[in-house]
Amino acid sequence: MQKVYGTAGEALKGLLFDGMFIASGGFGLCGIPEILLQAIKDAGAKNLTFASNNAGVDDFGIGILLESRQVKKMISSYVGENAEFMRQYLSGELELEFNPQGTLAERMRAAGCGIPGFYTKTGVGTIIADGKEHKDFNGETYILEESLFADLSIIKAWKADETGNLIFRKTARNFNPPAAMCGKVCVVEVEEIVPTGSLDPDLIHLPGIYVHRIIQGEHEKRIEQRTTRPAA
Amino acid sequence: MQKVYGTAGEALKGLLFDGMFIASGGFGLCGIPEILLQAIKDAGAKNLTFASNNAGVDDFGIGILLESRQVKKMISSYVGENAEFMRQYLSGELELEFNPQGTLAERMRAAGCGIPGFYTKTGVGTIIADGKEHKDFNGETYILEESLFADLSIIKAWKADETGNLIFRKTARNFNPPAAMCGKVCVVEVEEIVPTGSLDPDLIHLPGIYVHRIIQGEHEKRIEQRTTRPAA
Amino acid sequence: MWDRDQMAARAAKELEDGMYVNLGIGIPTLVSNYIPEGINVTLQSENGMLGMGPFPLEGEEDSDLINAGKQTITELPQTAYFDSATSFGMIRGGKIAMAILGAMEVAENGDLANWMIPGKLVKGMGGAMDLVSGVGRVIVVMDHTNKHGESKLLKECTLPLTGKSVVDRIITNLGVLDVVSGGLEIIECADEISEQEIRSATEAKIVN
Amino acid sequence: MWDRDQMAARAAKELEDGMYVNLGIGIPTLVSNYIPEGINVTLQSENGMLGMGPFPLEGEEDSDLINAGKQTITELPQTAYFDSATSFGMIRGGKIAMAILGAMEVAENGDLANWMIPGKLVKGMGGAMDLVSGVGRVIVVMDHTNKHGESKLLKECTLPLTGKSVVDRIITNLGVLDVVSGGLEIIECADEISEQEIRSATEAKIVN
Repeated sequence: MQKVYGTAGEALKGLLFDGMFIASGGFGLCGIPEILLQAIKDAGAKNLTFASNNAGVDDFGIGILLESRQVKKMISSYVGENAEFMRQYLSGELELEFNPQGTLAERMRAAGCGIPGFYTKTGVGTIIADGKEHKDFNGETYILEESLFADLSIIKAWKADETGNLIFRKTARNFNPPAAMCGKVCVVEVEEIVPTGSLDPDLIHLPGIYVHRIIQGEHEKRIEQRTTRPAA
Repeated sequence: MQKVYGTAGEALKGLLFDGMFIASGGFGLCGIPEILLQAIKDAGAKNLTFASNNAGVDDFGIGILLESRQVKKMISSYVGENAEFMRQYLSGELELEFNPQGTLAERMRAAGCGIPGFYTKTGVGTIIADGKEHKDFNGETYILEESLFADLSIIKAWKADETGNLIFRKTARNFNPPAAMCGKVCVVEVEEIVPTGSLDPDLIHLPGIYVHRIIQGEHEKRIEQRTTRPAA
Repeated sequence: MWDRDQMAARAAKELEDGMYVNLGIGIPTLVSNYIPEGINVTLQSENGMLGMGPFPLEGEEDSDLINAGKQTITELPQTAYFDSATSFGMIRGGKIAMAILGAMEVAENGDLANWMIPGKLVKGMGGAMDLVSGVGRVIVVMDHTNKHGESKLLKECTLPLTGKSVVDRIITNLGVLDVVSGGLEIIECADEISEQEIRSATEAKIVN
Repeated sequence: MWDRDQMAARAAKELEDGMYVNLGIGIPTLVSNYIPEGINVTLQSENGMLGMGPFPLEGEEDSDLINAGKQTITELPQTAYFDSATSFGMIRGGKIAMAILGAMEVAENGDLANWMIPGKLVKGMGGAMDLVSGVGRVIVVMDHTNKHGESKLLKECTLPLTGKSVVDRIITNLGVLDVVSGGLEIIECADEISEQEIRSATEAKIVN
């Protein structure tokens, strides 16, 4: 079975529909599936719900889908970088469900692992806990969080082999593995596809079983906050 | 802070007590903390509860602690290889809590991740579900499994750096990472301690934050079932 | 009537290209010998491996490389290793398309018993409960009757269950049956076996 | 009175050798400049890194290597990378010994508010709720009063909470206070600040 596709448009063919729920990897602009996001914009699917830690910036990442009004709802932990987001949210055009960052990551991972719900202390006593089941374990109170089962996962990795085994690079790993796990189908964009057998089996970050379609492409990999120290 | 210890006895000093709960890595005889198990036998701690997928064989692995009557209870998924285990169990000397293998692994991982309980389909409608809370999600029934918080984790890795970053080799990884996560303290035995900085940060299987004490030692690494194919 | 190898060969026809599959111990293990030409499947070993290869040549056994039956095995170019929580995460999360397993009893509603005989030695369920509740499709391969000639396809299981309503298809020495609404449906008869012979060897309700 | 750097230096005294620590944005970030001689701490960046190094030299920025504030950083010899589920697994599982965070308000029972001002722009809690409910010890570093001169150490928080009864110690420009049974306890006064000055700048109940 061939997992490698020529273009992002081909890789997404037949997978997109209006109103669908997409989980996306990335943290800030680091490790985001920038090529696939552009292809979703080009395809024009509407009323999308995205689970993604951030919402990109105005002209990059998920921001481009906000600008084109393709997003109905975001499930995120932090959206502070995006002025267009704020505008649409405050005007009521966009729904927003804030999740604590760890809760968001765990809800993705849990969905991929067949766990529909789990208990956590995070958010107990805050507005995050409103309406959620509370339960005591060993004298402490926890809340029930339900998992995020997505229609589609889009992620970005560094390298893939032809069977979809993936490796990530530095902090660009972030939400990509849990996001990959929670979708019915997972499409990945990589910087390089290498021949099967050239990755060390002990050093695969995400096994190919989670990956259905792969494209290779050129990545801008924009830096959000370029910070440096003076030479000593 | 020094994590490297000279011997297994030194590494376990102050950590053992009668009646304690120990989580152990390994699958069958593969990737088991054989040196630390011997040191626990030598130290003589009694009435131990072990969470371990298997119970070793009569003269190797946890089997040596069964032979010396140091084990009160096993939490395992499969104990078929061990005749002494069966004898003690059938005579009522040993308690046994069977866990489905995935439930056991997830109960360990969950404890390490601050999740006191999670829902799973595994075991629904079987004796495993008796007495457990049942709950429906999206029209399907799941049971609540509670996490395993251990007093001590003992695991085996291939290499460690001096800060406890670990890498495992092939299928000897198995239960070692989840077992490492669920203990208050984790002691690891490795085949080789390498200088900090010599492991690729992208390729660490278990970060040193989970590892408190490290020993290097000679491993027998016994093979349980030596199977081969004829040369073509 | 099919022998063990013919049952394994029949089970191998269930495989589709690109599938990730878990094979149980016994006859299911033989299925890997009969994977059809042009069909590429990846075998999972639930102790933490995708892409399980054959047994090693003598002298090439590696104590760090075993399958779920604790036998020495080898790796393949597409192999990936991972820990047990991840391994059962993918099993329980439905990422494994199919499990082919042995059984002691199957009931007409798809209940499966294959891990425990009360009063006899109890070895444990290992990963069986996770597999049958998690994978996409569960195929049972077993003899149609036990050594006393009694049907292993029952109205209700008598042994403790491994999973409730989990079996999709049963491949026996007599033929192939599917678990459908109301009972079992005969899909195929083994060589020189008639539907009538399957019916008379089966306690479970047959609906066709 | 302490300035930002003195507050960071005071917070750095909380660090113990071998600790794994998470530093928030703002003054807490400065803490890494004041780690005492002989004390080895490992900084976690919750986007998936242990062993966070300083900012890179100009020209050595790597778009794949950022901290939780999205700033370019560097790695160290002991660095390990991992995914976000693992990262928050270690935070929520109590493996991080300490978090040093900024705050808008702290209540006398340890309630913390630092993520949201209703009616104003809402950016999100990021990892703050996970950190305060998961790590071993939560140290807040903040000015004692807001720009209107009103106490930020309150009987009850007025803003939506980040966590309930989660703060252990508060380091302000006026001194150090612990959350204890019944209220706050003054532990230390900043240079040239008296206990009386702390009391009169504090709405929360002080128990000593």
